[in-house]
Amino acid sequence: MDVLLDGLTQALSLLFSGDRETWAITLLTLRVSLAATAVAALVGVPLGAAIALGAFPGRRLLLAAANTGMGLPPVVVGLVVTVLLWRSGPLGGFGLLYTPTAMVVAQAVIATPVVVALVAAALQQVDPEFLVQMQGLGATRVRALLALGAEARLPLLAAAMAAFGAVVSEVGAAQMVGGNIAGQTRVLTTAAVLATSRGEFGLAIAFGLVLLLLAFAVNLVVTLAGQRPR
Amino acid sequence: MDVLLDGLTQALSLLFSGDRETWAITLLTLRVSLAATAVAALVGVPLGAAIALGAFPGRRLLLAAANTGMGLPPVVVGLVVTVLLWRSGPLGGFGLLYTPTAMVVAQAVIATPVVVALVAAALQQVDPEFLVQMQGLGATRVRALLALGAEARLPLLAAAMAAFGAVVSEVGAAQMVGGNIAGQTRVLTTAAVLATSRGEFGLAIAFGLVLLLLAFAVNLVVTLAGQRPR
Amino acid sequence: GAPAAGSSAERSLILATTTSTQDSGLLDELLPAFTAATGWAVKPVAVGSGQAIEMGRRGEADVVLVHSPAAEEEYVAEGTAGRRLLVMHNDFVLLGPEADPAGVRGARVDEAMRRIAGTGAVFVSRGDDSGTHAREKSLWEQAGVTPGAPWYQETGQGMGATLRVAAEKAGYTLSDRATHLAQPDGLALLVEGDPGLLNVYHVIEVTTRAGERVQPEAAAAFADWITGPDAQRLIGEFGSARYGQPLFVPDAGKPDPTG
Amino acid sequence: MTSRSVTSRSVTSRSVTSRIGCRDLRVSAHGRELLQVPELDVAAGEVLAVLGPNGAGKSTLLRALGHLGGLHRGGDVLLDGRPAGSRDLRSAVAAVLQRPILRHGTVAANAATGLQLRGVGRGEARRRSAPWLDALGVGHLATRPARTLSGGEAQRVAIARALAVSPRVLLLDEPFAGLDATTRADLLADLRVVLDGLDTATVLVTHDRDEAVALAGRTALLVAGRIRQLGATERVLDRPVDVDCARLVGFTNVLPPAVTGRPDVCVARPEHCSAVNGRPAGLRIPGTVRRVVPLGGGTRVDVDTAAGTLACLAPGSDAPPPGHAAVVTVADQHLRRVCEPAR
Amino acid sequence: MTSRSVTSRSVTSRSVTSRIGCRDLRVSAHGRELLQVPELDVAAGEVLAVLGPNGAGKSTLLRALGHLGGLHRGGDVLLDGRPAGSRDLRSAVAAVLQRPILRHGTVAANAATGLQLRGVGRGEARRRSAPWLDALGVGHLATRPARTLSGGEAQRVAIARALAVSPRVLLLDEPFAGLDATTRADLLADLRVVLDGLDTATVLVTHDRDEAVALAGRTALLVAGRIRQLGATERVLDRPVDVDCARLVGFTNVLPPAVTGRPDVCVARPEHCSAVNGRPAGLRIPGTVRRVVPLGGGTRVDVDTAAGTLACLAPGSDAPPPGHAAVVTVADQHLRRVCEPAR
Ligand SMILES: Nc1ncnc2c1ncn2[C@@H]1O[C@H](COP(=O)(O)OP(=O)(O)OP(=O)(O)O)[C@@H](O)[C@H]1O
Ligand SMILES: Nc1ncnc2c1ncn2[C@@H]1O[C@H](COP(=O)(O)OP(=O)(O)OP(=O)(O)O)[C@@H](O)[C@H]1O
Ligand SMILES: [Mg+2]
Ligand SMILES: [Mg+2]
Repeated sequence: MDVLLDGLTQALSLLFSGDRETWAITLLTLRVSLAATAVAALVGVPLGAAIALGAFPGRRLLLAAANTGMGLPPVVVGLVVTVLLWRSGPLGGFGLLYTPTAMVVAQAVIATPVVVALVAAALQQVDPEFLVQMQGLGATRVRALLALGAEARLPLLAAAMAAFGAVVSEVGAAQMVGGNIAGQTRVLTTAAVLATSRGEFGLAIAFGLVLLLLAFAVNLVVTLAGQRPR
Repeated sequence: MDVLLDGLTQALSLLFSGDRETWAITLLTLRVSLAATAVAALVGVPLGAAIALGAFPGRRLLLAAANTGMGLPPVVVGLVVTVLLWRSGPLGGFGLLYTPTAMVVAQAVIATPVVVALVAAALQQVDPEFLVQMQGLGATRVRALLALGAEARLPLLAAAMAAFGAVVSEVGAAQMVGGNIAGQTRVLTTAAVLATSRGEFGLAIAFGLVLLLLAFAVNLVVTLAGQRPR
Repeated sequence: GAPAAGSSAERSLILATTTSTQDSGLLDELLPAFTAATGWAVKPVAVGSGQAIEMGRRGEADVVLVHSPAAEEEYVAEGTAGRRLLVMHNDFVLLGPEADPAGVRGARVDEAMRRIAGTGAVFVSRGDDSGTHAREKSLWEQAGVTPGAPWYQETGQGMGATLRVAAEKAGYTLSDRATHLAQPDGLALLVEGDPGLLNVYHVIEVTTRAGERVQPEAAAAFADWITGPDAQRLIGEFGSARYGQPLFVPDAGKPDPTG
Repeated sequence: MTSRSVTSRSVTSRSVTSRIGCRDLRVSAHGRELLQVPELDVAAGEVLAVLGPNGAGKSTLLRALGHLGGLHRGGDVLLDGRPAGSRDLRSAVAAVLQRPILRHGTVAANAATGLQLRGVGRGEARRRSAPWLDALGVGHLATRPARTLSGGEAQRVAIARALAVSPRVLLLDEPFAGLDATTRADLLADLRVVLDGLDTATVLVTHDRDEAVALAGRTALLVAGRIRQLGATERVLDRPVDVDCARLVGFTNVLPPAVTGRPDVCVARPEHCSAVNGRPAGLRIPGTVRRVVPLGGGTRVDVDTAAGTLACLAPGSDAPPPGHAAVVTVADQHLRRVCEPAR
Repeated sequence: MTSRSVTSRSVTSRSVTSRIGCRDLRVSAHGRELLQVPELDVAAGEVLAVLGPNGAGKSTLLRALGHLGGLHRGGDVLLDGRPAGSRDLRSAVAAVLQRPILRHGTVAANAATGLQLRGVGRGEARRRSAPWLDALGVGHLATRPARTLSGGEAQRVAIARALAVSPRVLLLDEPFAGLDATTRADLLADLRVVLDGLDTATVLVTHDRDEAVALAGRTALLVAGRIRQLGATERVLDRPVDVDCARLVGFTNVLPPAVTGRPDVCVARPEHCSAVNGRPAGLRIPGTVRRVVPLGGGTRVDVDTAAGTLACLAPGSDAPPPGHAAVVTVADQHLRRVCEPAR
């Protein structure tokens, strides 16, 4: 139990003593996770919307795939991305392995099915007449979709937060494609793992708490943004 | 690339040669993940439903907490559970550390916020008049809630699958509280990590594929159950 | 002299090494000095010995720093590797519960192994093909014991995690001294100093025979530097401040104890 | 104790006749009182129509009577004269909400919902609900997914679903809105017969006075959350007690004493007012024509007078042009005297 | 080429007058044809009423005309006489759907939606839409969350929202369903004035013949996806061309030649049929009284005859008892001759 208390103390001191390394790691975590979430959203939102609103063959298969994809083991995603980015791999020429970019790629792969499945679920729940009514008030396709998005704002935000939560907290892929290189690809989860394997449990828990704080802050910003008066 | 092919071949041979160890690991994975999901559902569904349908103070705070909780880093959950289950810890007397039970506990902690947040989102999207109409047809509270659940079947299943996907694919907590002990607490993700650290990349990918197959099978069963004619 | 800062950003090599060098903190000490001295930035990838050697074999790393002599020799024998140079050593220790139910305290290591097997006391193995695991397997072999369930348990994890499992299960385990010193694990040091417990680290150059994107000049730079006087001095000093004793003994240029 | 015994006495005295009712029913939302009904009773076999302007609280009243939804409710709902809990009401009541809320699934499954929720097995429930689908002319849609129905078809399914449970209390919220005229006429007749047979107490919310006349022996006028008038339908529709009630039942021209020179406020229907030919007897109110609206079967002339703008509705199309002087005339027999609206 | 030039010729010849219309419009769902309209035109300033039984395809027609929703559509929608794409229609059309679909947010935000979707800024959109809320009597609800409105209040907001964009084409799907009678009467008059001023082409789907008479110069009768009759409203309502149309406009008693001895099928309204006193002239059809339904303002007597069950509606309450012989009489002036229903 004292380990937990210790962790709390260390978390506070890490944050408020302005430990530069901790801040750098936190910032990198935020950057990588937000970028991965953004990429996942860019790919996943249209796909999820198409699944929810479209009527093309293979719709249900895609949805089942997305649902399964939520169980994509990060370790395996990390490994596959690593193999692809290997010097001997097809994308080796870019020299991306062990860079934040590679982490973004791997985490985006992890987050995309989450986004697809949850966006589809969110949009399917809005009254199907909603889009029709928006069209009937002069909405072009894009504006109607935007209005639909605004209407399903809360579950869409939940989807975004689920995706962000999935990537910010995962460690398997981050470790494998990032390599946990200090100052370059070390993020809060890999730092926590390292601290654990060094036996510095208090520090590991401190990193975990910082991570939770970060997640909460992002959630807060997103939630407040979603509840702006309209 | 040949590693990926190699993985595919090994996955097939693992499965069809009836490798006993692989089957044991797969079964344990399924048991632990299903149990964790079930526990999470037991706790999370009522909580999510209360958040969606209730009108008590602190509702929004709970929802924000659940959303944040989706970003609970498994590593940290694993560490905290470990600390609690240590012999010197408050729950050390049960001797649960490095047992499947401990893994179920840790993974249930990880999955519960996912269930809460997604169940709340799913139920909030059903027409609020739905419950009223069910009551107006003679539904008691329980029957009305069951009808609501049937109505929101698809997003609820998506929530269940997201939770299952989260636990079946995570490795941080499984490794830490389970200890990845061969024959006792080794599951597919930790086996994949071990194979990777041994440099047996093909085997690691093979375990990953088996895991995906497992997730897909569970999804299929759940999806089919959700679409039974009524 | 050191190259311009601009180009140093471009020049980076991948070092595949074992978790013990990272977990002990040695890399944090060495790498900045190496970069300052040669202009090469380093991406250290700390993984299991098996994975590290596999990365060298596939040309995914430029240089490998590991402690698994048998596997290393096999790798070098394949002919794709370059020089294999002795860097340093520390030693393995046999740890166990303070109560020592198998009564191994102070015994020779092969006798200790036999007693553990004989009493059926729990022994926790890393089981991950790491250098430590490889050494443990050869110790069982020397002791003439074939370990098995239920007393023999494999964690498939790194040293730190394995130490914790052993502590929780009140079992015996084999560990490198550095990790044992670094982690307050509550296990007692029971057997040490046996010649069979030497833990030797080699640096191995990867060549373009393993993959066309390998940077042999980087491999040479690292191998030369780490066996050079500056690095050897850093290695010799590392750990004294914190643990009151050095964690590694610099060995460059000495005769290789593993043959 | 005293107030208690009074209540129970009054309850007993009604228990012979009242199937569903309430005492001191209040509903509020966000601190605003939406409804306050001191007393209401509907007997078995009786149909009570509830008329009221939009937002008056009609739907709220129905919900409160059935303990439906999460309203902040005060007071008692009485079933068979005794204060009833939600559980009692669930088994007695069937409701058709203002908007048909159907489940995912087929029409047949939807029609069977009410019975299934009451514990009837699936097959049995479908068997028993099928005739009701036929009665409402949607039997041929039984296998269709309910979500693809047209508005009127969905409304019919919702009605069939409620009737299928043969409820002791039927709460209908504008059930005929959206039905085509022919169906509606037939249904009015059929429902009358069905309800007489079922011995059901029915509360019917409607905006259509003809429906009230056709189905309901008594009518309540609900304005701003309160029942302003309650009595035999024909009397309520012809003798409004205050200005709000008058407006509600079609006496939209309000003539204050200052204008008429009579002691009370008078009201009149537009179809009984004329701006064209001064009738021999009755009231004459001078004014200026504000606008003339040709309305197919007739012409509506709005005249600005000392009593405000008065509407006159007459068959034919002759009307003085806007801006011209005109005299609004009403025969005495068409005038009704009312109180000022209660505030 | 030939058929093309014919089409374009017929298009040009209409382009002067037609604001919205269609050629060869077809809609199908799941392989079933829901609608087939070879030709329809509504001029600027004109109101066309569409009457039809539930499920006839009225809402489908409105959607098809506005290119709304994901229907399988064939044929052309014409705007100003030229085939129009969805983009053209979006800027011209405003629609009030059968069910009010409001967004999350306040009433004011909802009313401004149409303008905002057309690119008007938020403040400006609210300013311009506010008067319409007042016009529909829901101005006082502007700051209320739209989801807490009563059914009629929501309907009014939906109407205000559509009118606020001053559309060139207005598609109204039973807009007055759910409004209280007084509001409805006032709105009919107001809308007439507004539409005249806006120079809008309006298609009004309704079940209420009075609404059609009040607002629409022409009326179309839609049965089973096809326009069976289209013409001046008064004529369409009084001179149905076939049995389905007759039923739709209230001539629900169908008398085949075999019964009447006349060459054509005749139809009559129940209110013109009597089972009580044989009128001097006209048709006399003998039968047996099936049931007597007292309907407030009158009595409905259903009589089983050789022509099936005929309904007679008369004021008062005297009627022969069920089971007795009766003669249904209709005056000649109330009989209409029609064709057999087209199949
Ligand atoms: N949750 C709520 N919060 C605030 N006001 C509410 C809420 N629910 C309903 N109201 C208001 O209560 C009043 C009564 O609503 P109700 O639905 O009972 O009206 P109604 O008489 O059925 O009207 P309509 O004829 O339009 O259906 C309305 O003004 C409505 O806006
Ligand atoms: N997706 C669909 N699949 C199959 N049938 C459909 C679908 N959508 C509508 N229909 C059917 O098409 C017919 C026409 O529907 P529509 O909504 O246009 O009727 P309507 O004339 O507006 O009826 P109402 O008066 O009840 O509103 C109905 O029978 C309806 O059930
Ligand atoms: Mg209502
Ligand atoms: Mg319709």
